[in-house]
Amino acid sequence: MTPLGPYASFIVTSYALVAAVIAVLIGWVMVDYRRQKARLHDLEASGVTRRSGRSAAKIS
Amino acid sequence: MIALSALVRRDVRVALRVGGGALIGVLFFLTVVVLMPFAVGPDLALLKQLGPAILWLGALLASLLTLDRLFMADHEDGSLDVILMSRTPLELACAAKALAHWLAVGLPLIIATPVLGLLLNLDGAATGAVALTLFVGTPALTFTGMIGAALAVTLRRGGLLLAVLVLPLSIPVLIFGVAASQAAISGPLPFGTPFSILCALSLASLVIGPFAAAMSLRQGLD
Amino acid sequence: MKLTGRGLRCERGQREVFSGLDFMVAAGEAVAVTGPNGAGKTSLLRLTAGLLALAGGSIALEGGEPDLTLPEQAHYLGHRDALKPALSVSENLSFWQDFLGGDAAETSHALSVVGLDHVAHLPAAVLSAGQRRRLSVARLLAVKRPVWLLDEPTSALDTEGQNTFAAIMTGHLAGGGLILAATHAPLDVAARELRMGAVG
Amino acid sequence: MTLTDLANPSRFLSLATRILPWLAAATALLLAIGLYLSATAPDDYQQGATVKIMFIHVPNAWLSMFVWGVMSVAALGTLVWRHPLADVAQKTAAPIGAAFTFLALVTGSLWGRPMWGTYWQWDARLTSVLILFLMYLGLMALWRAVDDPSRAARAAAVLTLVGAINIPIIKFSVDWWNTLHQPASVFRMGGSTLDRAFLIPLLVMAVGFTLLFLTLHIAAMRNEILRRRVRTLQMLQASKPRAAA
Repeated sequence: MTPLGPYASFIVTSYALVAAVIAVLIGWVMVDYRRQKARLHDLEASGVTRRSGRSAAKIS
Repeated sequence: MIALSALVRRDVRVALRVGGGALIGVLFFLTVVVLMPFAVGPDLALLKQLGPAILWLGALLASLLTLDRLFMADHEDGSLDVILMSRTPLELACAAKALAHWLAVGLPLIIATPVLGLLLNLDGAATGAVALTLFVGTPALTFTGMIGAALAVTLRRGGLLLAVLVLPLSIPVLIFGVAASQAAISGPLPFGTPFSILCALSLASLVIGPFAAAMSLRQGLD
Repeated sequence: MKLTGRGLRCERGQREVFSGLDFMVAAGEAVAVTGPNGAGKTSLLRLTAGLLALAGGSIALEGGEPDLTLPEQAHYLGHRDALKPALSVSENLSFWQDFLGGDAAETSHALSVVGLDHVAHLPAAVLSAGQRRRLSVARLLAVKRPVWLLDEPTSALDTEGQNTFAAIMTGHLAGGGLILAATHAPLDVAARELRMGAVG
Repeated sequence: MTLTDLANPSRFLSLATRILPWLAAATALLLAIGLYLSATAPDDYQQGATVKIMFIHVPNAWLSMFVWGVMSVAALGTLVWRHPLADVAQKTAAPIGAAFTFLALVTGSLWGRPMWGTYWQWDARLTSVLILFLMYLGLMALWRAVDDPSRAARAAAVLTLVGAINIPIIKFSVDWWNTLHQPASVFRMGGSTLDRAFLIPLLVMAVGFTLLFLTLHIAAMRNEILRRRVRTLQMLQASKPRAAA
């Protein structure tokens, strides 16, 4: 690792920002997945199915 | 009190959920500000000088042009009838609706101001001054614009007619808002004078706006 | 409690819709306003609800709360459902109930009476026209008002919905409420008829 | 596996679930190598260590255009074949593309700060990216404004394609506007002048970020398909009077 020189803070900030935004994206995708799964599960538990004899949980 | 807070909460919720009504205001603000340098050139010194004026114009257009559906939407789905018949005075209901609109549209504009200040090469103090004057001035814009929004229901027309009616009414706010921000940045006037006039304008519109809007809505019954 | 209108005159856009109209509704009574299109049924209801300005005559409610106006003691159920599609079914109802000053405990009861309790958490956007109508009927149950002004209340309702609504109206009348309803179809409760003709 | 198999949403779901872990692992590996290479890369003789910002700025700027390309292809899928999966691909790419464009803007301004003395210059490249960012936001607003997904998809597809045609025109106009005024540009990266010592880490990072986008996109598409399924079921539940009560 070479020393970062007088502008180290800019370099670190930009890498940190990119990491943060990507972390938010990953978090959003994962949380969203869990939420949709939970909703599907709830709906199926209350007896609604998309097509007869085929549950959405089986598909994914 | 419960009635008014329920109305504020409903309107904010609808604004944030449907079509990003609130976020489109910010996006419009951003677009107007970004357009300016293409017209005047990318000279940072010039942009710095024009900055407060550009930000104020952008915020003014963004908060007034998003207003035209304020009462129209409630009129179209019949909610306005129920609001008119309720035990809550119509003036207060109008004020609550305007407050909700300011929370959903005006406040995000103020939050976006620092980012846009960066684009226009404003330093921290100048951005702060513009944000502060917007914080005090945008309620005045919303509450005067509300009169136009109520007239839109009476006239059954919205859009540009509303802008033509309301924009002249907002000129005093624009004058003292920009004057106060300029005073904070470069002088020579003291910041306090135009700023206190701006505060006075805001307070006056908080009173006049709801009464005028309620009067207009009652006249527009049908 | 008695709702009376005397010598009512209504004008819409400089055209006289009706004049010299008298009506009376007593507590526990339903009056069905009938007549051809354009006779002014909706106008009469909106005049009573204070949503139109009277061109002549007077409407009064005797025996109600003395410091409240007639519109403040009335429910108006118009063609438009006063619902926000972006809000859920229960959010829509509890907003009106907070805004109009109803009892918070009534919300879920009102929803189950109109048969919408299983969709309470869904956005109102997914409701059918009949279900939207049921939801606005729930508003009448969630907030107590003695006077009900109903404009074509059963349009868009299926048979089962109409039966439910008839039961709701019967309950309201039994509790001493009064109903003024504009309708083409016969109301499913005992009602006096107020016939409005184009000839006046 | 043929294209028609892929186009079936249920098939897509099972395929996505199978390949997502592998794709995520490949992304992580490439990004780790890329980060190591850019950390050990030498300083530029002019810009010093700030050249390291290039290794994340350029991939993000590349993605900001690549994602619009992906959306344009999906838009064709929507308009020509009217396929729902193309709608889903279009819709989910927009926020991810907007995020990468935002990162390109922010890293660009952080890179320029030491040279310019301000965080923002109306530099030709950065300004074009800013306009692209506005277009992404507009597209997202359009998706939110229309309730019916398939109608929104057609409107968004038209806007995406118009945007794709317009981007070069905008780029040309902004360049022309900018040469009238000539602020100093730090973004000099003509392919041949770039040293091999920079090129290899840059390429690795660019491929890593592209894989990252693909991973996120496929995962987001899976979520969107599930979301639509939930909506359909909700409608079904609403239309069944009291059956479930």
